[in-house]
Amino acid sequence: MQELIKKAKALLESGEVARVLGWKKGEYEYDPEPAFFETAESLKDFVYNGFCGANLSKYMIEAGKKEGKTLVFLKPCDSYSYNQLLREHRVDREKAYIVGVGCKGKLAVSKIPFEGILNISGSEYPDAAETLTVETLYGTQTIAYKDAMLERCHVCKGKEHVVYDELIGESADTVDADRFAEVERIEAMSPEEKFAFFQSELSKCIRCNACRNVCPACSCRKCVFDSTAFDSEQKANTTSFEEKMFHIIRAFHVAGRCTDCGECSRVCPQGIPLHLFNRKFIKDINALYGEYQAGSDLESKAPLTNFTTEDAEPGVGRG
Amino acid sequence: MNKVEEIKLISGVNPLKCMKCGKCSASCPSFNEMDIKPHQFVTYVINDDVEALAQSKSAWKCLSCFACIERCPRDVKPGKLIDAARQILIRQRDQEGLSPDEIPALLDEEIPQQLLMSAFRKYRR
Amino acid sequence: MKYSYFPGCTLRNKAKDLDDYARACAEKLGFSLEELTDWQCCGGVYPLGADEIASKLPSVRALNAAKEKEQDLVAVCSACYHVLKRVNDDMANVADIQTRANNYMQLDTPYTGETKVLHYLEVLRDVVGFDKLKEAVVNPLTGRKVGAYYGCLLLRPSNVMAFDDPENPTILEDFIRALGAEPVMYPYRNECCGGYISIKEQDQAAGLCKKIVSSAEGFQADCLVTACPLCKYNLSKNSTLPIVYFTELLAEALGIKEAQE
Amino acid sequence: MPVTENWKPKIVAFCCNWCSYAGADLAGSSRLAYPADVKIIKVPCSCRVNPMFILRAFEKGADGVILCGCHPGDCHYSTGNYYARRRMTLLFSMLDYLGVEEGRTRVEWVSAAEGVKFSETMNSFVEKVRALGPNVRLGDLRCKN
Amino acid sequence: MRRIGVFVCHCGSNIAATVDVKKVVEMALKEQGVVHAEDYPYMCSEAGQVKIAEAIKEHKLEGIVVCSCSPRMHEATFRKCAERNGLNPYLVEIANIREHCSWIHKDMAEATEKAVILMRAAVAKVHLNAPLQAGESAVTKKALVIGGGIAGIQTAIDIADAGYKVDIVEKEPSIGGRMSQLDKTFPTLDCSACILTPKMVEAAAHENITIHTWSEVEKVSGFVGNFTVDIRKKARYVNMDKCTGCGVCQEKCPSKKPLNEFNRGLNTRSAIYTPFAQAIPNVPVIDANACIKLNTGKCGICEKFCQVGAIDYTQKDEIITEQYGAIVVATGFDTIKLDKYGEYAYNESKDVITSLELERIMNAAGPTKGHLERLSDGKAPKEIVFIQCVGSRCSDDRGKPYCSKICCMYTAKHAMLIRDKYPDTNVTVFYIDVRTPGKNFDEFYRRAVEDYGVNYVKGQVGKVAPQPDGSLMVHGVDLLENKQIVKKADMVVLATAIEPNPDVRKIATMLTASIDTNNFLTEAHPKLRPVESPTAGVFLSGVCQGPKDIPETVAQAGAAAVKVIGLLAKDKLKTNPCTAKADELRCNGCSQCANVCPYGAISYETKQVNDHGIREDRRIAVVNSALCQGCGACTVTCPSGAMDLQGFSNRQIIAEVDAICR
Repeated sequence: MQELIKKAKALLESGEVARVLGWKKGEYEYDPEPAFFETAESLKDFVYNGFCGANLSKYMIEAGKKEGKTLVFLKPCDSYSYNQLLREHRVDREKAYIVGVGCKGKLAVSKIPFEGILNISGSEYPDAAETLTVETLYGTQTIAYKDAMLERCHVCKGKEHVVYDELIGESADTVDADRFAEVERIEAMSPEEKFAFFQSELSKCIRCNACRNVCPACSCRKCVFDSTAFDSEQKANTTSFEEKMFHIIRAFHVAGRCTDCGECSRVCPQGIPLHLFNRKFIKDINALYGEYQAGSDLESKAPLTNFTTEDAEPGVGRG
Repeated sequence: MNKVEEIKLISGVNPLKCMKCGKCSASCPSFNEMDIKPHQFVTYVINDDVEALAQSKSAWKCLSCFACIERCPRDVKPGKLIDAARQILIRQRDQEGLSPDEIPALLDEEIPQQLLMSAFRKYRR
Repeated sequence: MKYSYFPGCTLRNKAKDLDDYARACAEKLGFSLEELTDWQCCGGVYPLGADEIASKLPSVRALNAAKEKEQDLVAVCSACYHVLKRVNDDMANVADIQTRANNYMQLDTPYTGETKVLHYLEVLRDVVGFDKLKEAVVNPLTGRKVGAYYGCLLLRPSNVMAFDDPENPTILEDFIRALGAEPVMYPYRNECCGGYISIKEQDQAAGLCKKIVSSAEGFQADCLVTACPLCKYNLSKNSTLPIVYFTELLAEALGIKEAQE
Repeated sequence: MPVTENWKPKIVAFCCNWCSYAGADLAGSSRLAYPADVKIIKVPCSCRVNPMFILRAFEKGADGVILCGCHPGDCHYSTGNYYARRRMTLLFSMLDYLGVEEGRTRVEWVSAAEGVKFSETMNSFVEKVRALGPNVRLGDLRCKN
Repeated sequence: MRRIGVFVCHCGSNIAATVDVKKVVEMALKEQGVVHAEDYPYMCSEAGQVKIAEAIKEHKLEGIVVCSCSPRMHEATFRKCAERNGLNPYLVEIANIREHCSWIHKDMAEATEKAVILMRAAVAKVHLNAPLQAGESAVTKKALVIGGGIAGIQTAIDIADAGYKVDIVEKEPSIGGRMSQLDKTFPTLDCSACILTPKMVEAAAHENITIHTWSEVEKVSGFVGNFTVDIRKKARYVNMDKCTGCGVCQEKCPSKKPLNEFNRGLNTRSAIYTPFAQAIPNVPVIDANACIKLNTGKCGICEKFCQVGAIDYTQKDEIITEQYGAIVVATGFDTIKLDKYGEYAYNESKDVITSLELERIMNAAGPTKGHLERLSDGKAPKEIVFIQCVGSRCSDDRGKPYCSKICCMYTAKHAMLIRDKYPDTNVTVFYIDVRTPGKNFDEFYRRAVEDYGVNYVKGQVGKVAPQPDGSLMVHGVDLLENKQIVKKADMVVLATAIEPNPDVRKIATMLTASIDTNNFLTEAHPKLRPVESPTAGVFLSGVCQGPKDIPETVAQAGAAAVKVIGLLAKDKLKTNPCTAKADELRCNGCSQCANVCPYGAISYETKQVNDHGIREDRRIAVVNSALCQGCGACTVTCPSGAMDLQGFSNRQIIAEVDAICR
C-alpha cells in the first residue's frame, strides 16, 4: 500500500497526473470507498486492502472529461472492464495513467457470519493474513481469508492485467471453484424449479439501481429505463414492464460486453446473485460462438456484432 | 373408418397425387396377369370402389418387387396400395389366397423355407 | 471384427451352403460371424401394412440383441437383410411403430433403431474392401463369365435399403471382378424372378425367370450368382445356366470350397 | 389466470417485410388457414426485433411470440437475420433458464415463396401455445410471493 | 392527440364476406383519436380515394389507417392519395385484413375480432408516425446484364437502343447461351443460328454495349441506382486485341482430350478453343486444366503458330469494378443430371441421349456433322423412342415438381425433323400429356402426328434395357389400350427436365434477390410484376425466372429492358425515408451500431452537444441516409436506445404490441 501511495505522490508532485483515482478509508477497515485525490496531502486517506473490491474503471469515464491525466489503480479483473470501455470509446487512454495493482482476492463483509461486527483486521495488502480477525460486540472471532472472499475471486479470471502503464505488487491464485457450476446447477433444474428460484430471487429486488450504477458496461449516458424511447421510462414502479423485465434486459444489454467483474452481485443490498444472469450469457456465448472474454483485447469482434453462416438456431438445446 | 380410409392408413399413401403417367404399369412384371392394372388400382381407390378391387385377382398377383414403388415419380407407390388392399382382404373378409390343404401338392424337393414363409405371409393372415 | 449374425430359416437347411461358405470365408477374410442365440424367422417378406406390429417383432428382437452386444448385424440372405433393414428403419423413424413395439417388448432401454444392419456383401465392400479381397483370392476365377442377379430385395426401395444404385447396381460386379472372373452386365439383373408366386403360379414365375436367364445368356454369361435362396430356387427351375450363391463363388476363389469338399 | 374453455391465446408474430410478411401474404392468397390468434407485426428485417419488444409482448399478456425472417443467407439486407439469429438464440436460452415454458418462443425462417410453411408453422406454434395455457410466468416474474 | 381517419375496404366480397366491416368501423370510432371511420366496397378505386380525400379535408385528418389488402398491394396507392391531399404519405398505415385475415379465416365473428385488433394496432402506430420526407439519390445510367444468352442479349440490345450503356457478363468464352446449341426452333423450324447470330453481332457491334465473356460476377454492393459490382475476368491466355480469330492455334493444339462442352461432351475439343464457329468474340480461350504448356511448361505450339503473337501464358485473372444503376439476371438453365434415373440406361448406353444432345447430333456443326447416327456404332437408327417428362412433374427427390414447358414442343420438332429427313425411320413418343398452349403450337404438334406419322403413345416407360445386339428394349405402357408395350429401338431420346443454372443461387445471394424452392428467382408479383425481383433495381430475364421458350424469353427480355430503361431515365431516385437516426443526447458513441451495419452507413463525429445545460464534445453516431437501407440491425445493438428507425421506431412497434395484447 505504501508503494502505491509513494507512486501516487510522485506523479502528482511531478504534475504528470492531475489526480489520483483510488480507494479512501472509511470508518472501519471494511468500508473503503472509491475516491479522487487531487493533492499529495489528501493521500493520507488512501487505502488498499482486501475490502477494496470496487472496480474503478467506470469512474474513468468521468475522469476523461476533466483536465489532465488521471492515475488509476486497477486490479487484474478491473483492467478488463477498462479495456472494454476503451474499445467502446468511452474512456480516453491518453488521459489515463494506469497502475496495475496486485490482488490477493477481495473480501465481502456479507460473507462474515458474525453479529455486531466492529472491525476487521488482517486484510492489508500486500501483507494479508491467512486468517482475518473480527472484533464484534460479543468478542473477537476469526475467519479464514478465503472463506470471506467474494464469489468472483473464487473463479478469478487471472493474475494478468490486460492494460497498464506500470505494475505494482503481486497477485495470488485464488481460484478454487468452477465458474459455471452454479449456472449448470440451475440449468439442470426443471422449468418449475428454475422459475421458483428466480422468482424468489427477483422478488427481493427493490429497484435501487445499485447494480446498474456500479456496472462498467451499464454506462449509457441515458439508460433506456430512464428514457422515453421504449415507453419504459418511469423510475417509480408504475409500469410493470421495467418492474418485471429490468434484469433480463439489463443482462441482454451487457451480453458480450460484460467482463464478469461481479460488481452487480457485490453491491446488491438484497444479496441477489445477479451475476448468474450475465454468466449464463457468457456460458452460452462460449459454447455456441467460441470462447470469448469481453475486455481481453481491443480488436476481436464481439459475439453479438458478429455471426457465422453456420450458427446455431434459436431454441438450440431445447428438448 | 371406411375401406378407402383404411387403405390409405395402412399404405401411408395419398392416391390423389397420381398423375396417371403409367410408369407403374410400364414397370410391373405381373401386368399381364392383372385384370385391374397398377395405375387403375389407384383410380379405384380414389373412386372408393373397394368392392371391385376385392373381386379382382390383381391383389393376389402383385409380386412385391417394389419396381413401381421405386420408379413412381409422384410418391403414390401403387405397390403399397395393392398390398394394403390385400391386407384388408385377408383381415376382414377372412379370405385366403392359399389354404393349408392345397400346400402338400405344391411342394417339391427343393422348395426353400423362405418361399413357404413368404407365401404364408402374402396369402394368409 | 466381430458381427452379430442372422442366418435365417433357409440357411439352416435348404441353403446350408450359403451359410457354411459365408462363415468360413469370413474367418479367412478376418472377420467373424457370431450367430445370435434364439433368433426367430424374419417372416420372409416385410409386412407392408403400416399398422402391423406382431410380424415385425422377431426382427426387432434380433436387432436389439445385436445392440446389446454392441455389434453390427449381418445377414447373408437377401430376404432377411431386407426385412431387418426395413424394420430397423421403422424403429428409427416411425414413432407409432417404435412406441408400440417397445411397449410390447418391455425392454430396459427402448430400442430405437441403433443397430446397423449390413449385408455380407456390404461387409466385403465397405469393411474388408474389394482390393483386399482380391489379394486374398488363391484360385482366381479367370475366364469365368458371371452374371450378377440382384433381384428385388437387396435394392428396393432404395431410400430405405440404400444398398446400391437401384437401377444400375455394381456391388456384385465389383465382387465378381475381385474374384478374378469377368462380370457380365445384362439389363434384367434387377427384375423380379416371381418370388413367392411360384408356389401357386409356376408358369408366371417361369416366364419371368426365362426372360432374366436368356438376357444373361445373350450377354454370354456362363453362370449367375445370387444372394437369395428363393431367387436361386426360381431361376434354377427355369435355367440352363447354373445358378450359384455368391458365397460359393467366394469360397471357390478363396480355396475354401475344395478344402471343404 | 385459470384456463377457461373459451380461452384463446394471444400470439404476436413479427415478420420481416421481404420474406416472411410476403410468405404470410402468400398463405393468405392461397387460402391456407391458421388460427386467428396470430397477429402479425411487420418489421423491415428480423434484425429490427428488439428483445424488449418480445418481453413487452409477454408482459402485456401475449402467450406466445414468434419471429419469422428470411432464410439465413437470403436476407434482403444480406446479414440482418444472422444477427437476429444470435440475439434470439441467447434470449430464448435466457428465457428457458428462467423457467419460462420453451414453447412460447420460436424463430422460423420463411421465404416469400413458402406460404405453406408459414401456415404450417403458425398452426403448430398455436397448437403448442394452446397446450401450454395462459402465460403466467413472464407476466409474473417479479410478483411478490 | 392526432385526428385519425379509418377506412375499411370490403374488397368486393373478398373481405366483407368474412369480416363484418360495419363492426370494424363501429369499433374504430371507439379508438382514441379516431374522428372519422367509414367503409367502402373498393377503397382503392377512384371513388374510394375520393372518399379519403374528402375525409382528410372535412375532418382535418392527421393520420390515416386503411383496413384493406396487404400493404404490398396498395400501400403506395393510399400514400399517394394522402400526399395529393396535403397529408404526409408516411402518416398512412395499412391494416392487412385480407391476406392476413379474411382469406384465411372462415368464422365471421373470429375474423371480425381479429380485423378489429389489426385496425387498433395500426391506429396505435399511426399516432406515433412521423411525417417523413423521401430523400434523393443519383442514378448511375448504366445497366449490368448477367448472362449472355438470348435473354441477356435481347435485354442488352433493347436497353442500349434507348441510349444507355450496358455491360453483359458471360461466364462462357462466347455469348449465345443455350440457343446457340439448338439446331432448329419451333414452331417455324427456322435455323437457330440463323436468327441468333445477327443478334449476337448486333450486341457486339453496339456502341453502348460492352461484353465481358469468360467473366463472372464476384461481388455486388450498393442498392438500386447505385450498385457497385466486382467482375472477375478470367485469364484467357489470349490477347483479345491482337487475336484475329484465324483458328490456326486450335488446329495445331496437340491436346485434344477435353470434352467439348458446347457439344454436350459428345466429342472432344482442343485445349485452346472457341466453343463454336460463330462465337463472339471470335477469340479462343485456353483451358488451363488441359493445356500442356500451362501444366508442364513444355509445348507452346499455339504460341509458335500464332502469327500475331496473341498467346500470353502469363495472363492472370483480373478483377474490375464497375458502377451500375440496374442489374438484370439472365442466367438461363441447364438440363438436370440423370444419375438418379438409372432405369433409362442413360449412363449405360451411348444411344440413350437427352434432347439437347440430339440437337447437337442434328446440327451440321455437331459431333456427327448433322447426320442422325447412333453414337455407339455410327449406324442410322431405324426406330427411335422419345420419352417425355423425364424428371419433370415429379414429387419425389429425383426430379422437379414443375412442368419444364418446352419439352412437348421440341419433341414434336425433333420427331417431325427426323421423319422429314429420314422417312424410313419410325418415331414413337411416350407422353403423359401433350401440352401445346401457344400460337401455332398445337397445329405444329398435330402436323407431327398427321403429316409425319409420328406415333404418340400415352404412357410412360418403366425401363430401357440395352440388348446384346446393341438395340434398346423399351418397356413401356399404352394406357389407352391398357397394355404393356415392349419395343425394340435403336435410339432413345429423353426429354430431360430443365433447371435454373446452378450458379444462380450464388448470384441471387449476392444480389439479395429471393429464390424459390426450385432455385427460380422470385418475381415482385407473380402476375403484375413478373420481370422485377422484389429487390429494387434487380430485374429478371428468361428462364432464370421460370421455364419458357424462345418467343416468351425474348418478350420477357424486352419487358425487363423497359423496366430498366424506366429506371435509368430518372436522374434521381426517391430514397426510402425509413432510415436509422441516432439521438445525439443518448448516443454513447460506442461503435457497436457501425459494427453491424451492412452498408457502412454509420460514421462517428465529435460534436458539441447541449445535454440539459451541460455543453460537451461527444463522439456521436451519424447515419448517412443515402446509404442506410433501413434494416434496423443497429437499433437493437444500441443499448441506450439512441439509434432508432424512422417509420419502424421502438415506440411505434411497442404501440402495436400493446394494442395487440390489449
